[in-house]
Amino acid sequence: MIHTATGPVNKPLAGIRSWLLAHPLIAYAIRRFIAYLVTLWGALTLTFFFFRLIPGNPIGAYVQALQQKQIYNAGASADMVKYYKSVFGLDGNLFEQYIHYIQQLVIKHDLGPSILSFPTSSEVLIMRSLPWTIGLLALSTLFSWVLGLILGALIGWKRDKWGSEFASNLCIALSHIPYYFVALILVFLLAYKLNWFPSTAAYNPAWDPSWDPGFIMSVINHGTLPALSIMVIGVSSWMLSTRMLMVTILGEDYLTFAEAKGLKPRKILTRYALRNCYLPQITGLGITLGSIFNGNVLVEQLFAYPGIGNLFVMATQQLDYNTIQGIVSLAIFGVLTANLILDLFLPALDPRIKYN
Amino acid sequence: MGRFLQAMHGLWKSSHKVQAGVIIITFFIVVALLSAPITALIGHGHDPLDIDVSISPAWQSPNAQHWLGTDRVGRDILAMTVIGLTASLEVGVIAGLISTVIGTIVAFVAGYKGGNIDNFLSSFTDMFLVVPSFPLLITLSAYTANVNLFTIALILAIFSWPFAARTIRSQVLSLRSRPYVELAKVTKFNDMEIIFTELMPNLLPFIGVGFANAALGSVFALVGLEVIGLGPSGTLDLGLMLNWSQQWGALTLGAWPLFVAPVVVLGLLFLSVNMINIGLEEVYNPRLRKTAGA
Amino acid sequence: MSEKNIALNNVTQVFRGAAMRSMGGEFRAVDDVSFDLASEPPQIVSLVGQSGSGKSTIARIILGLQKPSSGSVTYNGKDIYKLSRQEYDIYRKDVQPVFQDPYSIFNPFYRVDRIFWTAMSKFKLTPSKREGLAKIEESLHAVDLRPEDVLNRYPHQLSGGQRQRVMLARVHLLRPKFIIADEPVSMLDAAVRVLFLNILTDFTEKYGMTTLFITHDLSTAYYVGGKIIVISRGKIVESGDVEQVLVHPSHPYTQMLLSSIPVPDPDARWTEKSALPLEEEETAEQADLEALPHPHI
Amino acid sequence: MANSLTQRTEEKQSANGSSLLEIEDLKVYYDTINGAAKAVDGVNLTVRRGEILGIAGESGCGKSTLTTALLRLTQAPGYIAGGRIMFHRMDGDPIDLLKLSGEELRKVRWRNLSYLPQGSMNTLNPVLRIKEQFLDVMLEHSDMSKREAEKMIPNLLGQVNLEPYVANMHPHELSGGMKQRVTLAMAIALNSDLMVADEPTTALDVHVQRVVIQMLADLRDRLGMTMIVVTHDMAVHAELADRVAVMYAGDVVEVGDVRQIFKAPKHPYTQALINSIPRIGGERVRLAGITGNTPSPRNWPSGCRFHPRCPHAMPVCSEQAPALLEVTKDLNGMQPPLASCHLYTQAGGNDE
Amino acid sequence: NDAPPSTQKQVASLTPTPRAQTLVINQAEFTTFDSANPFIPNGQQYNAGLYQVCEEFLFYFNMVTGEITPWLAKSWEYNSAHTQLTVHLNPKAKWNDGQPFTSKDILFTINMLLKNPQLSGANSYIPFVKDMSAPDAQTVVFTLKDPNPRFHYNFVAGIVNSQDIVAEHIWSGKDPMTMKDNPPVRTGPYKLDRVIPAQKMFIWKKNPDYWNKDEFDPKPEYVVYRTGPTLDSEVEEFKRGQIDIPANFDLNHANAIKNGGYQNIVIENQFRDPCPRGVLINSDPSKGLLSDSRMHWAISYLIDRKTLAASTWLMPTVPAQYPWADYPGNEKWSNKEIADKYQLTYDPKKAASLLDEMGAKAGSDGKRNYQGKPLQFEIITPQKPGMPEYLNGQKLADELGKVGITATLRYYDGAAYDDKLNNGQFDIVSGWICGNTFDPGQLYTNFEIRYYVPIGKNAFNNQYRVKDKALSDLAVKLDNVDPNDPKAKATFDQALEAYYKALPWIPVYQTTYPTFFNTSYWTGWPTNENLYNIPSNWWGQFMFIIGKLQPAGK
Ligand SMILES: Nc1ncnc2c1ncn2[C@@H]1O[C@H](COP(=O)(O)OP(=O)(O)OP(=O)(O)O)[C@@H](O)[C@H]1O
Ligand SMILES: Nc1ncnc2c1ncn2[C@@H]1O[C@H](COP(=O)(O)OP(=O)(O)OP(=O)(O)O)[C@@H](O)[C@H]1O
Ligand SMILES: [Mg+2]
Ligand SMILES: [Mg+2]
Repeated sequence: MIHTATGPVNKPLAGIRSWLLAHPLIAYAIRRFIAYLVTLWGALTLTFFFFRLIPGNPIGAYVQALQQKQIYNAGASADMVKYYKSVFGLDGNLFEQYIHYIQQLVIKHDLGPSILSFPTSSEVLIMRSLPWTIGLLALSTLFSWVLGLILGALIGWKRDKWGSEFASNLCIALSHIPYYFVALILVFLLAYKLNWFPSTAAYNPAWDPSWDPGFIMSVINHGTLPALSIMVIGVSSWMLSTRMLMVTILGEDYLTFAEAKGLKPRKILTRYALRNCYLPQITGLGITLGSIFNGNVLVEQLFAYPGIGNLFVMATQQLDYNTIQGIVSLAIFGVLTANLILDLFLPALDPRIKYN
Repeated sequence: MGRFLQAMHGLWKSSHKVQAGVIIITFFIVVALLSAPITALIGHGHDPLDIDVSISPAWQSPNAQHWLGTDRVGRDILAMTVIGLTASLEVGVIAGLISTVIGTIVAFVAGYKGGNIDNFLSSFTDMFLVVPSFPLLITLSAYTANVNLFTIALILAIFSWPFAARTIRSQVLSLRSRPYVELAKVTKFNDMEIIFTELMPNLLPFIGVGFANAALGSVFALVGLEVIGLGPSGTLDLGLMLNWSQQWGALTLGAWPLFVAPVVVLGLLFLSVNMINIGLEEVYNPRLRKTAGA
Repeated sequence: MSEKNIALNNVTQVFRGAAMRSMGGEFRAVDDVSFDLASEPPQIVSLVGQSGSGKSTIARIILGLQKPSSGSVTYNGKDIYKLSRQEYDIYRKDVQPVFQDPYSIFNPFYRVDRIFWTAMSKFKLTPSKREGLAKIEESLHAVDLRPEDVLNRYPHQLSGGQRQRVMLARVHLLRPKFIIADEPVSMLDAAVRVLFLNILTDFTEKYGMTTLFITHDLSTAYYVGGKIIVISRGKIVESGDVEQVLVHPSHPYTQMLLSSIPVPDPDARWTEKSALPLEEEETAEQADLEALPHPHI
Repeated sequence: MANSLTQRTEEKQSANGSSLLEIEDLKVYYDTINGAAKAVDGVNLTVRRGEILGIAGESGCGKSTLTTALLRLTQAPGYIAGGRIMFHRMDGDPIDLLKLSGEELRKVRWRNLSYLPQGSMNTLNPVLRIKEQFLDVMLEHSDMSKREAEKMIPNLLGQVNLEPYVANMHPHELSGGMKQRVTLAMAIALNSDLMVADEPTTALDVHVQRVVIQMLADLRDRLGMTMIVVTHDMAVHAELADRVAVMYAGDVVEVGDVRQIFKAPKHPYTQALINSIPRIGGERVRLAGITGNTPSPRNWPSGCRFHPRCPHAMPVCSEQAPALLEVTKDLNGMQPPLASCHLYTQAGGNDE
Repeated sequence: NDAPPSTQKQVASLTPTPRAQTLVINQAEFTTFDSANPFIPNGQQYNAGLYQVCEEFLFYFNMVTGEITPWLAKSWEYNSAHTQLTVHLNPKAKWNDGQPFTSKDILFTINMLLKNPQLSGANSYIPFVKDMSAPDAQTVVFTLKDPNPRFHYNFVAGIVNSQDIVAEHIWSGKDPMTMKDNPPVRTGPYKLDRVIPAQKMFIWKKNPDYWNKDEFDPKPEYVVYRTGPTLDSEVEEFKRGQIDIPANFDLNHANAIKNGGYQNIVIENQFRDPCPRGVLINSDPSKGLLSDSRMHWAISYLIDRKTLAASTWLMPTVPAQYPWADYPGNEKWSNKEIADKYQLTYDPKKAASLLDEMGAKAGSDGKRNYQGKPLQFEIITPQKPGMPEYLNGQKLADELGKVGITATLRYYDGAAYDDKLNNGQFDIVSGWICGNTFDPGQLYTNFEIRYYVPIGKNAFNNQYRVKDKALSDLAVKLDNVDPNDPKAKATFDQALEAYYKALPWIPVYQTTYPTFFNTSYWTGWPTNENLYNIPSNWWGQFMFIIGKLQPAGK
């Protein structure tokens, strides 16, 4: 059926339903937002129960840790256990704990105190680490995306050339390697053997964080290896998917047609191939965010980078529920929100996507 | 099945990459299967993994007795590599199998039944996909009791099935309304028969690729856990060797094989699976090759 | 042999979904359709209409592959969704399809013969392998195929025409009372198409099979003869004998369809421009095309 | 500018009847695992100015391969294995399209040769407005300003009965028929010498099909465009073509005036084809069809490729390939057709 | 490009302080905390400098010499019935904000614990203290509910630290559960300068107004505790002179560095860790064979102590016979006769015959059954694979396997391990034997039946669920005996024999953590020849090492 942008919807319809039908954009946004909320809730609930059902009672262990300090003859204290259970929202049955958790999260926007750095709240810890992770991840991801897109388009366009075939095979090989594997090898070669880059920490501690160029250089210097480990894989997988898209697009009728029209190759590349290529890649970006965070945990741990991933590993060792859950929720929230934003804005960029 | 073998043969003939990949992986599998006699051979009768520095001193450099030297407690690194490879492969295969089975079942139920079942299962799968799996994996593996190779594989599979489920489901969706499925329906096939005789055979390549990826993914996920020292078990595998090489500062002591051997083996393993993947892709996606039969 | 009969009673099929937004959220693919197919006398009933008019949906409903939103399909007077086990078996055996796309009707994983063997075992036709083979060969001969060209081959090794004829051979093997043939020739070349149609018409006569022949091509409908039902936007607009309807169409929709067909004669070219408004496809406005009263064929 | 286009039309019409395109021994093969598929294998064909040449033949006989080769759009794994395509421009010497460099070819395209691809549902770039796609091609091949070109677009759309606002729409907002017509409008934008249309009506509903057929006929009349129209639907040829070339197994087996083809087909294949068309009205006769299988392009039958299915096959047919020759027998006052069949050769014992 | 302008040397400083005035101590991974409240979690990070340079204790115990050094306090005394303890404080002592350190602070701290049972350490006082008083600013008197000759142990820094005392003027009126006490107000020679969480680094700066400056004046202006990098990188840091004490080296690396020509390294490998490594058994009666002391001995016979001592520890060491470190000071608790009678040896044959004797006979497949069920044990360890305790456990599992008992080994991390232990959900632990800080009476307390709780319930003492009447009775008896009383020796010997008979904890080998020091910037480190105090940088006693350091003159 023809859908014309100019043609008015002339059938008389009633109520909200008809209003929504008449405003497909808003209807789409609402539907998308509801789906977002449902997935968010589902994923948060999933993780809540996941963590709580893990065997290993943190409070018993925790109180034990406190007791170990005592040199002589300390007995157990029921008061202590009780007190900490209530502090950490662990009193009551699982369902009550869940309600408590949701209330705390939704109403108070509070993750509760950390175990890792009691009585500091988990948010403080997370917020302290977040800038590093965002800096590292956002920059390396974005950079990979742009670079991957450009190079991928190039090797797709010149797909018959020997070099491009080699490049794409290389990308296939690299794009599935785990981040840490690259990290290990980079550390071995560039840090250990050649000593070009430092292999730990986020900046030279001799500097105080400031906007001093020396400090910034130091941050860059220390960030290079972790960023590289993310980017080697990032760039090659973006290259690969861009190339695949490019090859698909090159096979599309409208490209053959553009060629038949006798357009200049550059114009075909930019206006016909690339324009169709980068839009789907924006969606792809949203989808990959999730897995990037996964890899990031390892990379940060390997480079002792003071970000969320590093914090997470420490929190796990202490079974710091609040921090663990805070980080996972944040990751889920981030990925879902990024996807929501992309989904809401993409149709504005891509005329093909209809709001249904 | 004749067709299947024929297709395999065609595949083998049509791509050097597939050949190379298959050869490497076959070699590894053979080594893994023969790990017991091989380690016995390496140990010249002794158990090369036994700890006794009076018999086998620590931190030996590669020598005639120990081709790759020994570790902090005098274990033979070559033997460790062989055993480690075996364990890694075992975990990979079990995890790959479990996740493929779960993924395939979910995919078939969701894709074939459709409707609300599909909605529910798909949302569930999607949720699994947005939850950052590695952190959960870390937590789960740190706190699971009575871990053995099988439990680890099970844990790894929990996080890898959704990928298989998603790709296979979309294939099932595209297949289930194929006329031959409808023909089967009017020939009185029941759902199970349709799934197993009509859909499944055509999805074998997808299931196979899904299995390979899940297996490889699990091997690497486990190695990843171990590299940062959070491996769930003490089973000697390649990741644990990497961890030790870091923990013990093996490089400073000149014991590079403790680091290099597992890296090389993992690299080759990875390369072989991907060569097969590339090869398959080139054979099945004609757009990716210049001329047919490349 | 007793007479059998398939009846559609006020069958309506509504599709809902966001894609039907411009239609107010739902779309009537089949709209209050009723007609009968009787096994006696065996005949061909053509169902014609434009693309999207609901032809395939009707076929699927009759085959029990899709449950109508309202109305019912009865087999010998009994709703097909309420048949007993035995009756269901009979219904399945009696009502068999030939589908449109010769390429995807075969499972690429298996050899072509499998469709015969499964049909035979599911419908309990023969006890032994030898007899089965003989029957298959007989059926292949009946559709002008040489068994050695077909048996033990994979579908991709056969041409489209051969595949469609294999489907006919299957029908020959099963001898159903009704064939539901959904555009069986639309993907075949003209020369092969004729071969197929000839076999189909022969079957109707020789084996007494009533065929619901679905097509968008009026000339093939004319060629196979029998009755015709013209459907537009899910509604039956005209029906009757092929000669009657196609030579002297009474309904404007049928007239429009007829006038749009290029005539294979260079001396009979269109002289006047199409009278149709050009801008929109979904012209031939339905306002004046009212559904005809319940036609019985 | 509009003037110069009209001028062009007049120029072109003045040269009607002279040959525009001569295809000589064209071979287009596809690389496959099992050897080369000779999809087009030695085609000889002449296109005359001002005519609509229909190309008919059953599926897989090489029609699309031939048309894409004419524009040198053959895509891997296909390649042009030999032959010549001589193009006679209005001004200047004939050129061999197969010998042009990339840049020369680019200039010839659309200015001289335009193309309406098979299944033109996807020929429009989904992310550009219709207008922009018009401008791309118009600015590329002429020296008009953007303003002038923009002004012409409503006129071009009008020629295919589309409203001017269509120019501002995106392809996905158009129906299949509309897209087909937009492509058509684009193909006539520069009033090229030759338009090659591959199955222009196949995917369309019957009445849209009629509209498009009539539009093509109309464009030829008004613009003096030469057209090659490919379709397997003989009725369309009857409606539209001046001459029809019948292809079988990668080769042209008969070329002749449309009336001759329908009334007095020479080649047994053409005969069978004509005899397979059911007609409405009149007495129902049983048509014959063609038995046997379409041969594989990887392994054409020896001699005359039709001989395994031919009711008139003689021993010589499997040994020697007949040439495409003028057949003068039984003309009934029509132009002599060309056919490649031993029924009309000396080797077949038919000395004319 | 990475070096800050302030550092002119080629070698970049790892700290924002001048290298030559800084003592840089690497630590294994720690979290940076922002609370120095020692009564709630994370205030007690013992490896960040707080206990080494900022906080001081009333008394310090030097295990190397067996001496107790009075510091914030001058002395203590009991009444004859051991029901009253009087502590005399050092009148000079001052908090680092200038306020005097007095008996009121101690009273305040202990009272806070008594009133808030949820605070960490409260249970060291609630069951025991009847009354407290401060007759004057330098005197504290504790009146006890029952006689207790060991109550003063609470105030002697033995292993790592002892009772934290906080300043009343800072803490009074604050909620002890949320109070952060940051920066910490303590009495030590250094104050917290700053924490750099992104570097996991604590920087301590000398307090110019330190109360004991005249007698104790450490030279380094700054002391930095930081999380060290991976071992290989740490070696590089050490060789560049960027750090003074590494966190992860073992002897091999130190020797490699030295043999590689780097001479600025001091290797000390004499100081015994107070806890010998051992195998500890869950002796709960419900555990069947495991509760039988013959089984304990069977396991002991399966431990090849000599090979393990040579192979698995960070450096070659010696087998252990006693459940305590072989300090000279511990000599007085030993008894050669008893030890010879209960020699801990490797003898699988004996183990097998003990098993046969208990009725755990091998089946046809070589696997032993007990009461119809195949014998199967899980050994757990808090140390990662590859660590000595793990390897010991692995060896034990192998040996058990050889005599027909299926044993698996599993490493549990942090909280998970603690949880298993507290709830008794384990069979055998491969870990260490700790308890004898001042006298074995402390150790035997762990075997008292009165602390027994069944499996599944949290146990804080007697986690190994030992129910040996003789041992328990003697342990209770020892609780009320003054260990310094010469007449007590007989009871100690009886208890030792009872311990050997039951053998719930099986010593494996003595342990030494070699320590390494860089002499590029600081000299005066403890050496094997001059081991003047405990060299472990995470112990409170490390303050005295810092006090002895001299700049290397660079
Ligand atoms: N499962 C479905 N969901 C939504 N719409 C459907 C579905 N199946 C069919 N339709 C719609 O119903 C209408 C009728 O479809 P149907 O396939 O019956 O038409 P047809 O007459 O067979 O057309 P054609 O000649 O193209 O095969 C079409 O517009 C189609 O888009
Ligand atoms: N990419 C390809 N690789 C191999 N063979 C091909 C390829 N494309 C086409 N062919 C073969 O070339 C022959 C001619 O194909 P072509 O598309 O030109 O036929 P056609 O006459 O246009 O058919 P249709 O009417 O179906 O469009 C066919 O036999 C086909 O199998
Ligand atoms: Mg249909
Ligand atoms: Mg074609």
